[in-house]
Amino acid sequence: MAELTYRDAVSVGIAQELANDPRVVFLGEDVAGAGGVFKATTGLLERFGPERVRDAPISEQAILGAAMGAAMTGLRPIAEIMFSDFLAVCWDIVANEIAKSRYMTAGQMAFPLVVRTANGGGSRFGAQHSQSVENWAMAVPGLKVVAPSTAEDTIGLLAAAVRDPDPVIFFEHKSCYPMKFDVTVGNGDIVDELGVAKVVRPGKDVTIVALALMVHRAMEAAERLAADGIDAEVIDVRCLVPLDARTILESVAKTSRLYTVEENPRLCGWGAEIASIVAEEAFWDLDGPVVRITTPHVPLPAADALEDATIPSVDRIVETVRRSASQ
Amino acid sequence: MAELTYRDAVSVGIAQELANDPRVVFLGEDVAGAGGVFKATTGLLERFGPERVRDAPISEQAILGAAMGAAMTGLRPIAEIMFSDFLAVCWDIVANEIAKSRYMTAGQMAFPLVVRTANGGGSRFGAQHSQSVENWAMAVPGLKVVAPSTAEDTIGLLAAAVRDPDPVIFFEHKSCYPMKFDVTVGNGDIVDELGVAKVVRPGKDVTIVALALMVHRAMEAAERLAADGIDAEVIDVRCLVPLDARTILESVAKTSRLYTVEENPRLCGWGAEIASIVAEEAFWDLDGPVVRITTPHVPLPAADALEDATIPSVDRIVETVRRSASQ
Amino acid sequence: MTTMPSYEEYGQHAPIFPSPVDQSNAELPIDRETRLRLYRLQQEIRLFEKRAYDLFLQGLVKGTSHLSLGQEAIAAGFGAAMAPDDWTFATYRGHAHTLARGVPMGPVMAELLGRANGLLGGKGGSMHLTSVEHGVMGSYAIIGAHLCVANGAAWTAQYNKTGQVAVAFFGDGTTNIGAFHEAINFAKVWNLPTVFVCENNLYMEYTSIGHVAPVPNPAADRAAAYGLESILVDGNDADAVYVAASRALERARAGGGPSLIEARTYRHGGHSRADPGTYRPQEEIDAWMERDPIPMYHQRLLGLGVDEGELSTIATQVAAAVESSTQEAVDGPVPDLAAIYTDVWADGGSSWRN
Amino acid sequence: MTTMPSYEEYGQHAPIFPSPVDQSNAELPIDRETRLRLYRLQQEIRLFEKRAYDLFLQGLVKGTSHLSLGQEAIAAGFGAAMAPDDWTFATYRGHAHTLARGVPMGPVMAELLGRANGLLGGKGGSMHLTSVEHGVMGSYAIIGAHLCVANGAAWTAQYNKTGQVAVAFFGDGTTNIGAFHEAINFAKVWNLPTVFVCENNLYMEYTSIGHVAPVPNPAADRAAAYGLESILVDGNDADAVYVAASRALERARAGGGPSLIEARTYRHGGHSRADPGTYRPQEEIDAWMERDPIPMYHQRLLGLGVDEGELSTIATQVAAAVESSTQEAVDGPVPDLAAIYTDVWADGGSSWRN
Ligand SMILES: Cc1ncc(C[n+]2csc(CCOP(=O)(O)OP(=O)(O)O)c2C)c(N)n1
Ligand SMILES: Cc1ncc(C[n+]2csc(CCOP(=O)(O)OP(=O)(O)O)c2C)c(N)n1
Ligand SMILES: [Mg+2]
Ligand SMILES: [Mg+2]
Repeated sequence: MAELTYRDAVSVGIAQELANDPRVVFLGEDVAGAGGVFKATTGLLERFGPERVRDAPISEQAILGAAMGAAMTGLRPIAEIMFSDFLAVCWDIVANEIAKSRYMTAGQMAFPLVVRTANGGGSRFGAQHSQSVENWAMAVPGLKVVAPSTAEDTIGLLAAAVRDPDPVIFFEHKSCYPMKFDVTVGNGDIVDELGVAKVVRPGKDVTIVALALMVHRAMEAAERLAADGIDAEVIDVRCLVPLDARTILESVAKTSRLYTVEENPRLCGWGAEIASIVAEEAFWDLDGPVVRITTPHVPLPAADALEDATIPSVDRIVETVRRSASQ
Repeated sequence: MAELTYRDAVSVGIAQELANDPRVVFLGEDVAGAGGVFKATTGLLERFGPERVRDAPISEQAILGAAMGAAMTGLRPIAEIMFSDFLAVCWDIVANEIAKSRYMTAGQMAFPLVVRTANGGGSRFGAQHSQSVENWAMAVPGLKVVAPSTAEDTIGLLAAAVRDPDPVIFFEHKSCYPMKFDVTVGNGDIVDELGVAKVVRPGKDVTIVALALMVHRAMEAAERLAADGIDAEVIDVRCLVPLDARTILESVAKTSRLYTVEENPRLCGWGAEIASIVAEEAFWDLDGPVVRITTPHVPLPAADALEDATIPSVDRIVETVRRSASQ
Repeated sequence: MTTMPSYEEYGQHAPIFPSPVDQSNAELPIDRETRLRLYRLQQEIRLFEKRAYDLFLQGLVKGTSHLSLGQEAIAAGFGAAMAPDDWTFATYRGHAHTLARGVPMGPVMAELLGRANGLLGGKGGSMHLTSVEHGVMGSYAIIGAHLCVANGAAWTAQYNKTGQVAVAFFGDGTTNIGAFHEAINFAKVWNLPTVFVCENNLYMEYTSIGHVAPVPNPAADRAAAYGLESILVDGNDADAVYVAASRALERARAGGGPSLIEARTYRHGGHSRADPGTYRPQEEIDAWMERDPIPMYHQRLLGLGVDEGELSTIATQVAAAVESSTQEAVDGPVPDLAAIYTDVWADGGSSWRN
Repeated sequence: MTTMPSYEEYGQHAPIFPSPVDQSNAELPIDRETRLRLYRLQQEIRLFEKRAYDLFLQGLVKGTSHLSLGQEAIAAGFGAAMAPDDWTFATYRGHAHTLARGVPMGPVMAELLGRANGLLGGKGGSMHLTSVEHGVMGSYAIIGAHLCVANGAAWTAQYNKTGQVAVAFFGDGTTNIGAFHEAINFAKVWNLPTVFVCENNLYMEYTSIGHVAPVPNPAADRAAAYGLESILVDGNDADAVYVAASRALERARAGGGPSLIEARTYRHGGHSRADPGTYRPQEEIDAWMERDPIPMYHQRLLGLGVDEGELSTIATQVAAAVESSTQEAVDGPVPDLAAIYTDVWADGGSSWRN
């Protein structure tokens, strides 16, 4: 057991993969010489050298284009897009090129690449540096989508993503970077599996499905709900594509109640997708409405008081579940 | 009554707005001299002159940036993005700038602009020229989202969009362009209202909610279902934001069964949003699972046989409703 | 040779006018075999595309298609100059560049017809021709992106020190999009072995490049912005293209970094299948038709002592190949609907959940 | 004046070196009143931002903030040259450009503190300062976009024939992004009254521009690619900036189209609040500190016969304004949570359904 921040888990994870496979390379803005603007990639340049850890100009399309072209010709690039909001400036490369090219070429090409990006709110950065856009990626066929909530998951899922033969968009949560976690350190590499959700708290009364930062809030909410006599099962989705629908459906079969906790703005989120799957496939299991707890459908405000009240809070989760589960 | 193609309705609609308000201007690639690559904007340059109808370089970011800056300073631009797939190359301007700037500036600025774009499949153009991406826009707070299915709606909703003080993404369906419709021509302008869904076929057994091209398929399916004794109510959503949830909820209150027919790939579509709203707010009205009929979660193939079998067809709608409504 | 119309005669439709054919290109040190190859490649592209156009008129080619009729010398010049393991990145107007790398005609034609025996099993269509086996690393239909992608392949070559080069073809109109700027800048900053080839055919879709670009040579006049040499070649002269290509490839292989080449040319037809191209002044079309790269090259070869019979044998062989590729395509089966659900992922499937 | 370190001394950290102060700028035909205004504006920006930094250290400024300490001469030069109805488009590093247009300090400071009396009611934060009333048409935090947006305002001016000009400020690193290319090209093709101002402070965030740009002057060396004149000014000399600004504004107003100006400068601190800026060689910092625009301008004014007393009166007034703005900000209430649901739409609300 070692104690590790989520931030350090990123560099540990990248380092593990750079050490594991000479085809792995890493590029992005300010990632090499500066060690990343979140200091999540410090030491990599020094350890692996400028041919494998490389600074790029402010050219997100060029960065992801380079990752795509390198992947199709045999490398296994990890590219950083500093803030996930900036995926918008290179969305064509992500959604139209990386996601579709394998299909369009009838499988002639593979794109084993990872796009890492800092996602989510809580830093008072305002509407253009705080978005949760994992649903943008989930909506595009051909992308795998991962969003870890702990340091160990960050290492393990990053490894799984890098070793996966398909493109993965890897959302790190900015507000998780400073969080400390226990990590089981063994002899070998830490390698997890994509497409496996985790029941992080078993329970029998209601199912709460959450992702990334929201997992921690859901867990805290579950403890408070327990005090009210509501025994919540909390599921960390971890991976939106492939989606471990089975774990969610099994949980709902048991609890008959589903709550999703999403940080993205309300419309067309991953919560809507899961709610819809449950409303279709587990309809007869349900004892009551499927309830989504989301950020309202507004851009994120910057002021601390406003931001805190916009993103789902522990209070909001507790109140929503308490009010609705008692109906 | 006049007969008009959906294609011609576009130029009629733009012309009406150019004539109505000198602040309205129109820009895009090949839209002026060439009359548009879909021939949906012919004659506008000749009638309104090069200051109001203006060709642009292949620079989608510059085009939408110009529209945004013009809107905030008093013009009412209509910008064309030739294929909706290309929204990806200017997604930052759409999702991060146009959508958020009013909010970030606490309402100091208004963005009365319309982005028109050709959306959807059926033309055998392959994965990069056939997407339905209305859910991309719906997922971003701050954008209004319209997708007409008929010529009259095209004129009326375009007028409503141009006269609206907020930014509207206006999805025209490529496969609707050649379709002919009766249009009621009166003395005045044709001006519709945003945020109003239309019950295009009343029915009592099931509710089918559709958009754009899918409305025509849903209508045909409803006629076939009627022959089987299933009386389907068909709702043309027309506008995803603002969403006329009331009309949908009222229909479900009556029929107790909801089907959505979406052309976008399966995950996180507008169908998931509506299904989730219904699963939460009309749960007790439902007599059975909420079923989404969608394009599967794959990029669109090019070959005619493959494309036709990928997008929801009349057959698929009929079979899905028949199978599930009888459960 | 006709005298070219003056700038004024062209008006805004063609601020860029065709350079007179440089007869000194006949003196270029290109061996006979290579020249015959250039001739054959141009004929292959020409005859294949004429057939594709006929099949479109017969309703057999579905969707859209963008022909390179008139622009064949560029694809041919590069096809002949590139090493077998170099990489091509093409656009929606990519039949020419695909064939020029030796991809057999049959699967290409079958792809245009949306058949199961198509190069992409019918899943990609005309705009996405790809044959990894032949180094054709995709055809891309959204303006600009593939210039960035080509850099990635070039990065692999640089990283693995293989000497391979990535070549990206694109049009004049493409020089206005952001990805063009990012890609060329990035290639220079990283010193990548990428060769960027702008086929300036004077028009974006239907709009003259002179209307939408502030410099006369939209690629060559921008090279300096990236610390690159300004290179402008006669894109209707296969020899000129071949030499420019060879030099740029050599420089890239030697670690000398990227090149940006502008080749002036003209398309004989419209932008895509549906476009009659009527926005172009007839005199402009006439002038360029006189500079049709294939008859010009034919004359060049005769002037260099090649036998007319040898050339017509080539033309006959190519015509036969086109014929049999047509048959192969027309006979091809419609794709199995199961194909819809394959190839999203490397495991062959499309499943996104358990 | 110190001699500047040579290129070699700077190494890769500063391939672009500060030009020696051009004393001939003292001769520029700028009237006394304007020069005093330039002095006052620079002081306002300097003292305001020093205070903002102190408040950040006290934990009162939340989120991030990007200071222009050392770069004040550019915002001041433009602020003094622009007409009241011209439009400013700024970046996340936009306090300077906002204040330079006459926006009062109190609401700006309150915005940094996330208070209800902030310029944006706390909804935008440091990176999005806007005051339409003063022609500050937004501060944009994603690299490149606002260059395109500025063109739109310029288009309105052109369309309405008002003679207004849109001015967009951005950094050296921004010249590498696609939107830069699209915006400048578009402005030239449409002949728009947009003035693009690159503040080359030698670094993107933490990476030297020399590492990531292939030309020594990332904006000026690219102007020709857009058919524009190459303009490079000393960004630490308010007079030089003022004159360059005046010329470009005049050209734009007269229908002469866009300009691209590169102003060399240096930021005294790190990129943003959290950055100590340690990646920069001390000698480079020292050399630039010697060229601090404010003491230099102070000397210039004394040399031109302005009284030390007059200058210190200005400094005192500015300090008092900063003081009272701080009080105004600190006293400001926390925003009402109802604000979360306002201002998405022009009707004031955020409702997306009935
Ligand atoms: C981002 C984007 N914008 C617009 C289009 C539509 N489009 C397809 S081809 C074309 C013209 C391209 O002109 P050019 O680069 O000169 O190439 P050419 O077709 O002449 O070979 C346009 C505008 C597109 N495919 N992608
Ligand atoms: C598209 C995009 N990529 C990256 C960033 C992160 N970022 C913010 S400021 C900055 C550096 C900008 O450098 P420069 O243009 O020189 O301006 P300066 O900060 O030096 O004033 C970067 C990379 C961003 N905001 N947007
Ligand atoms: Mg062209
Ligand atoms: Mg900078």
